[in-house]
Amino acid sequence: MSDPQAMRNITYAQAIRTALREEMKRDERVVLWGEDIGVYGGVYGATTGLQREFGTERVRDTPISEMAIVGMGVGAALLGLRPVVEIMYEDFLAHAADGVVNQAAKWGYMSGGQYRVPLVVRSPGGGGSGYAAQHSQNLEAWFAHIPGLIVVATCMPRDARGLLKAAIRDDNPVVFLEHKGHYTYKGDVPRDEEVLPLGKADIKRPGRDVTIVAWSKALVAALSAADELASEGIDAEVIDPRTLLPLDMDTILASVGRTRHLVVVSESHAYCGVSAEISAQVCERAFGELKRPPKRVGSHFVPLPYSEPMESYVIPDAARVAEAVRGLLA
Amino acid sequence: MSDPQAMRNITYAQAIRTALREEMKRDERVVLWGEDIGVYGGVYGATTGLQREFGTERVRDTPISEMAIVGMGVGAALLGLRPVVEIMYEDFLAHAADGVVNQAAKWGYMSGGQYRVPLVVRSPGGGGSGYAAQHSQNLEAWFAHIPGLIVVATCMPRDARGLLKAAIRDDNPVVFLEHKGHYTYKGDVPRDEEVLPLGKADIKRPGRDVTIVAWSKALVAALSAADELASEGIDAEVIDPRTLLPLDMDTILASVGRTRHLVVVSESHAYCGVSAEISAQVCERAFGELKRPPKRVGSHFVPLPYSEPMESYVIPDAARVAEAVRGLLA
Amino acid sequence: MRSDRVEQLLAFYRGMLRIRLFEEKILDVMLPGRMFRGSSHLSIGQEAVAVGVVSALGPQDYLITSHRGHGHCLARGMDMEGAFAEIMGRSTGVCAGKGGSMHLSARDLGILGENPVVGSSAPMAAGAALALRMQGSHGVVACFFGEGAINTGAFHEAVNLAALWSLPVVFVCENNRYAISVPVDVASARAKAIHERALGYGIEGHRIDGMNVLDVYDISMAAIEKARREGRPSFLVFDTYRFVGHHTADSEHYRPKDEVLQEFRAHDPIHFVERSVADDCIVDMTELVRIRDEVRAEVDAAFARALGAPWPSPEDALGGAYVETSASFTCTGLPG
Amino acid sequence: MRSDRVEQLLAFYRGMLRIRLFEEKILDVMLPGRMFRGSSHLSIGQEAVAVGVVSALGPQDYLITSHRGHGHCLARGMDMEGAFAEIMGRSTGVCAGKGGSMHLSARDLGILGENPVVGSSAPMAAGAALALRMQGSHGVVACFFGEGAINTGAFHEAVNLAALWSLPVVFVCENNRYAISVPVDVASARAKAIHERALGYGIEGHRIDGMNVLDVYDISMAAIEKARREGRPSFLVFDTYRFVGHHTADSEHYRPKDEVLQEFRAHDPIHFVERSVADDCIVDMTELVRIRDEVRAEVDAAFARALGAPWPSPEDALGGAYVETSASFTCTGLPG
Ligand SMILES: Cc1ncc(C[n+]2csc(CCOP(=O)(O)OP(=O)(O)O)c2C)c(N)n1
Ligand SMILES: Cc1ncc(C[n+]2csc(CCOP(=O)(O)OP(=O)(O)O)c2C)c(N)n1
Ligand SMILES: [Mg+2]
Ligand SMILES: [Mg+2]
Repeated sequence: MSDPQAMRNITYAQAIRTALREEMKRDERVVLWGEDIGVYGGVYGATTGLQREFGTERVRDTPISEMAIVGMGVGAALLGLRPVVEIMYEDFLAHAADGVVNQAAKWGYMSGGQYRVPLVVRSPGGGGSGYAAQHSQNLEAWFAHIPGLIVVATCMPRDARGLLKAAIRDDNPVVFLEHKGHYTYKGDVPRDEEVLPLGKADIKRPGRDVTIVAWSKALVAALSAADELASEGIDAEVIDPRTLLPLDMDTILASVGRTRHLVVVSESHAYCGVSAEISAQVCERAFGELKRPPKRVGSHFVPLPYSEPMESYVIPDAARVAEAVRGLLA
Repeated sequence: MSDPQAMRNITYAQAIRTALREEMKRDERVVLWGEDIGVYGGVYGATTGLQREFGTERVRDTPISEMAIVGMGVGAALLGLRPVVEIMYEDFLAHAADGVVNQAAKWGYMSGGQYRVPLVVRSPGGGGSGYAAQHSQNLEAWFAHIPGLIVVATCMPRDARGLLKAAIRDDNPVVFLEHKGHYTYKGDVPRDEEVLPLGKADIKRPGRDVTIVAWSKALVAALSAADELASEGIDAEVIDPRTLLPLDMDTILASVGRTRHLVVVSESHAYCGVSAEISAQVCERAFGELKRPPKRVGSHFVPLPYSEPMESYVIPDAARVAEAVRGLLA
Repeated sequence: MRSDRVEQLLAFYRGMLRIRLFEEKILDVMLPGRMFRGSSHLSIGQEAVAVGVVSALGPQDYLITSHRGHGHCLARGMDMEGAFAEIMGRSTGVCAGKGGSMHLSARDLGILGENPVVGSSAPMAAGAALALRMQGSHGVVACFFGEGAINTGAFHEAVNLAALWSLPVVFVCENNRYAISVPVDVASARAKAIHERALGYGIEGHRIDGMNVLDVYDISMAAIEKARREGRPSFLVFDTYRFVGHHTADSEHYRPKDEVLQEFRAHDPIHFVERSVADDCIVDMTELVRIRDEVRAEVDAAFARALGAPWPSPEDALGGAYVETSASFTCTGLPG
Repeated sequence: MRSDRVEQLLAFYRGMLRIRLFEEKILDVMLPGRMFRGSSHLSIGQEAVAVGVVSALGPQDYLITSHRGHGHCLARGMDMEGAFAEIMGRSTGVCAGKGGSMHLSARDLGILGENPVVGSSAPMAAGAALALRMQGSHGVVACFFGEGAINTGAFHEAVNLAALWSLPVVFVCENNRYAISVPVDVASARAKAIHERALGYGIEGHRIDGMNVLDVYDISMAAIEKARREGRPSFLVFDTYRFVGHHTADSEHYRPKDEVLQEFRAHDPIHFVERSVADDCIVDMTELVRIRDEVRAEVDAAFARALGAPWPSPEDALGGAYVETSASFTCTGLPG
């Protein structure tokens, strides 16, 4: 599996498509619906060709009806399908939140375990493309706050493919958050089937001096920052939790135990974000091990502005991450 | 103002009603709409009599249309009304989240400051009444994560009246979260007008040994716990942040600076909740002052079950708060 | 020999009485005795819709309902003891005490559950119907809701999709004239003809007397068969009335007591059967009395057993938020 | 002397050309020059609806529109330079660079703004209309959206409320046959008569040729006056077509190029005016040429000025999330 011969270098969009395709071939109960996912292949190309391959019954273009897209997904999941539905922008999960949070997350529990809801809700979030405030949010913290859900937020092709496959096979409802600025990002993905475990973090870069936890596109900023810092003699460990609910605190705590310094980086706002949870848990559970208080780096606390100079100022970049690390270690 | 002669002992519902009534008399742009708020007076009686007093134009029963209740509130606020809309259960903000988060929170910013959205969205959350998983959530963390909003969560009659008045006068959109288990709770409220500042915490009980931050109905548990602890010689300071966005960290940090111990208590889940933010910020900003890592107490991480033994087990009570404090100070 | 129709009417009568007496137990015994929590939404007065529609469903069919769903569940065969126990919060309840009055469900009976979030059952019904169709079943989904639900966005999105994709759903609207306190014409444009909202989607909309169980049954049969055979959804609006409060804590000051009394005298669906049986002298009245006695005994026995059932232990709350059997799910970091 | 109608037609012609040339600048110059970010949704082909409807609005009226709203804004008098500058992200933009192409707004012109969240403008329009009425204005709100929006729950909830509360709103649906790639009949039940969805709410629904600016204007006048005088909302569905992609990054492989060409040849709303003017010989064609030249000069000048405008500074991002003037708002704990 780790034989480099057996790798394909593909984009994040292709990785997602590969996962969908493989799972649809494997299990005919897997069906897709969402806006423009058919002929169009999804506005970011994540479903290109799937309608041609699997037909209009299994790959369905829907009306602009976010509530029904998710609500129908819940209903269909109760009766044996395994729907993977797409909400075109994460912001519009605000229209579909009832289905995700009140229905999918709770139906199994409320029924005393009679039902399960094997539903995956895919949705791209994130800024950096000039789509402004209503098409750029990162709302992972909303869903991570809700028991009954699994929340994945990942931006690397291999992780996306392996975790989406796991999400589809899982009997719990999964909110699978993608990043719209990453669909053309390339990475190596095994040719062979690979199903990655939900709830397991991945150490993207081992290091000794500081633990940087970062997910979704902020991971890329964290990795560049780590490179930059390396040239200054700072050896950063970069951890991608990948799943935000459940969260693999074991891996994070073990790392902090080694580096004794923590920086949490997210594109989402730090305030009341998943990064607050990580910072708090590390402090609460590894208080004595930290040499310095943790730092969080996130988008500034404003709606995302359109214009480039403002937008790139709001979203954290490698420089801001590196700066935070330097400040922490100084 | 602090003259006890000038106080009335009224319920939380009456306090809210008083604020609405006073502001409606003061400013004819203040209008109310929501489900069953007219003749019925709201399912928890918070608007009893207001339709009779102010008429059906200003106090409107709506259809079951949560999206439109909030969306119309935004539109009306843009053109000069100051709507106070009610969403009958906080859970159903999941249906209205687009209006709150994508529209109200962002319209002013996106328009470059041309518009403002003086809208108040009132909604009762919380469990403890046997309404089960879909009628009991505490979603303050969702809204506290969104720049552009002000988030109030308070359960004391005096605070509710003073802060609701401030919310109505404020030109920013305010999510005003009430607790359905508290409408009959009584407290002293000044006879005179009192507008309390948004963004200011209140020390409900001064103490030296530990800082307990708690809001909404969990505050009551925290206060009883403090009484219980007092008999054991533990002197707890109990702080009610009241506003969760913006959050008055100055008051919390000053308190922790004195007590050097922190317990954060909420009925909402601790995981990715506002309590994570408070714990994280205290650690990040007052690391050296803490003698022990903070503790958080929240509802167990499951949908809220119906049956009494299970429900009361899930929601934190005074005993669990006291236990956490004892554990911290042990 | 009695005709099938008479047998059917007697079966309907029994079905309606089972609901009526079940819910009267809630109102008359459990409410004063504080034997349940939160609030319970009774369908007293609306039993003909429950029995008429549900009787028209076949074994392969499903139903999903609202907060006011006891009747639909009982008509579909839900175990009465399990239902009582659930409402009492006992571990033997149909949802092990986790759901309560607003969340009854029974997978093995094709009861998807009660969904008290108004409107949200409609897309779920459509999705369930799609699942049935795609899996080769000829099942139909009946979706029950009140007239208040037709103003939710979720309802509209679901009806459009059901019509567009030819899904086997029957949307059953019980127009009991109030949504909590709000009369239908205060909430709905064109309140006198809400069934015509169907027209915009090109599906059939019908308005039917919901107090006449035979009419309810007949139109439901037709709609269910249409859904089953042609994949055409329908929108059935049954005129009905609830003789009790919105829930067990309702002061009911939004409607005159006279109105309730008058409706009860004139339109009680159970009296309707008794009257038509008596008028036509088709069965001996003692038979009705016998049925009533049997049902009462059934209800009393189920109630007594439920009342003796054990409570869940507090920690039972912690199980069931996640299905943990799935291979890939490692649960190490689940928050406490 | 020329009739008022001719003057009007020429004014419409100028109005449509202003939109067309403004957007062609985006397509032909700004797109290849990478002068804007994200994507820009052009209404090329739909100008007759913008000009026809907006011309029927009075000064006290308001409009709210969708992601495809440049035309409505320009027709209402938005400063062209400010619009260009906004799309370029300059500090002189109408929203100071914070909104971009999808969020143009102009309070002083009665432009509530573009709302690119499909469907969400409908309740806002209803609320704005209620505010106008309650404050004694006789203003009307025009709410523009595409045919894709009619399947959103928000639209349905808003139409019911506007009908129920007699709000002065005109719901203007531009049926350009596609929602991104999805044809109207793939998304909407009863796609051939979507205007009939109005019937369920007891309001008027009309289907009109949206390529004929005079027809658009006439029906809009009637609907706006009906809203103003009687508080009756209407639902106007204009048949139109977009001659360009959904946005500036659209591959358009979901529709045949032929279809676009044929629609363009047969139905371009700007050709329509030119043809009718020419056919009836009512004005000298050189006058049309002169108008075109004037508009081109206006667009070029506005564009050039916008292009020379300053960028916002990065920190400008931090202002404006909150109104900080309100007395009671103390901002000490705002998160960083
Ligand atoms: C989305 C949503 N909004 C509000 C409520 C609160 N609520 C519960 S029942 C009800 C009235 C429902 O009326 P109707 O649909 O006519 O059903 P009925 O109660 O008359 O059976 C309301 C508003 C809810 N449960 N869900
Ligand atoms: C609620 C919501 N869902 C999805 C989208 C993504 N989206 C943007 S435009 C569009 C199509 C809109 O089609 P239509 O309403 O016909 O307007 P048109 O683009 O044709 O003018 C979609 C799906 C959105 N902006 N908002
Ligand atoms: Mg009703
Ligand atoms: Mg369109």
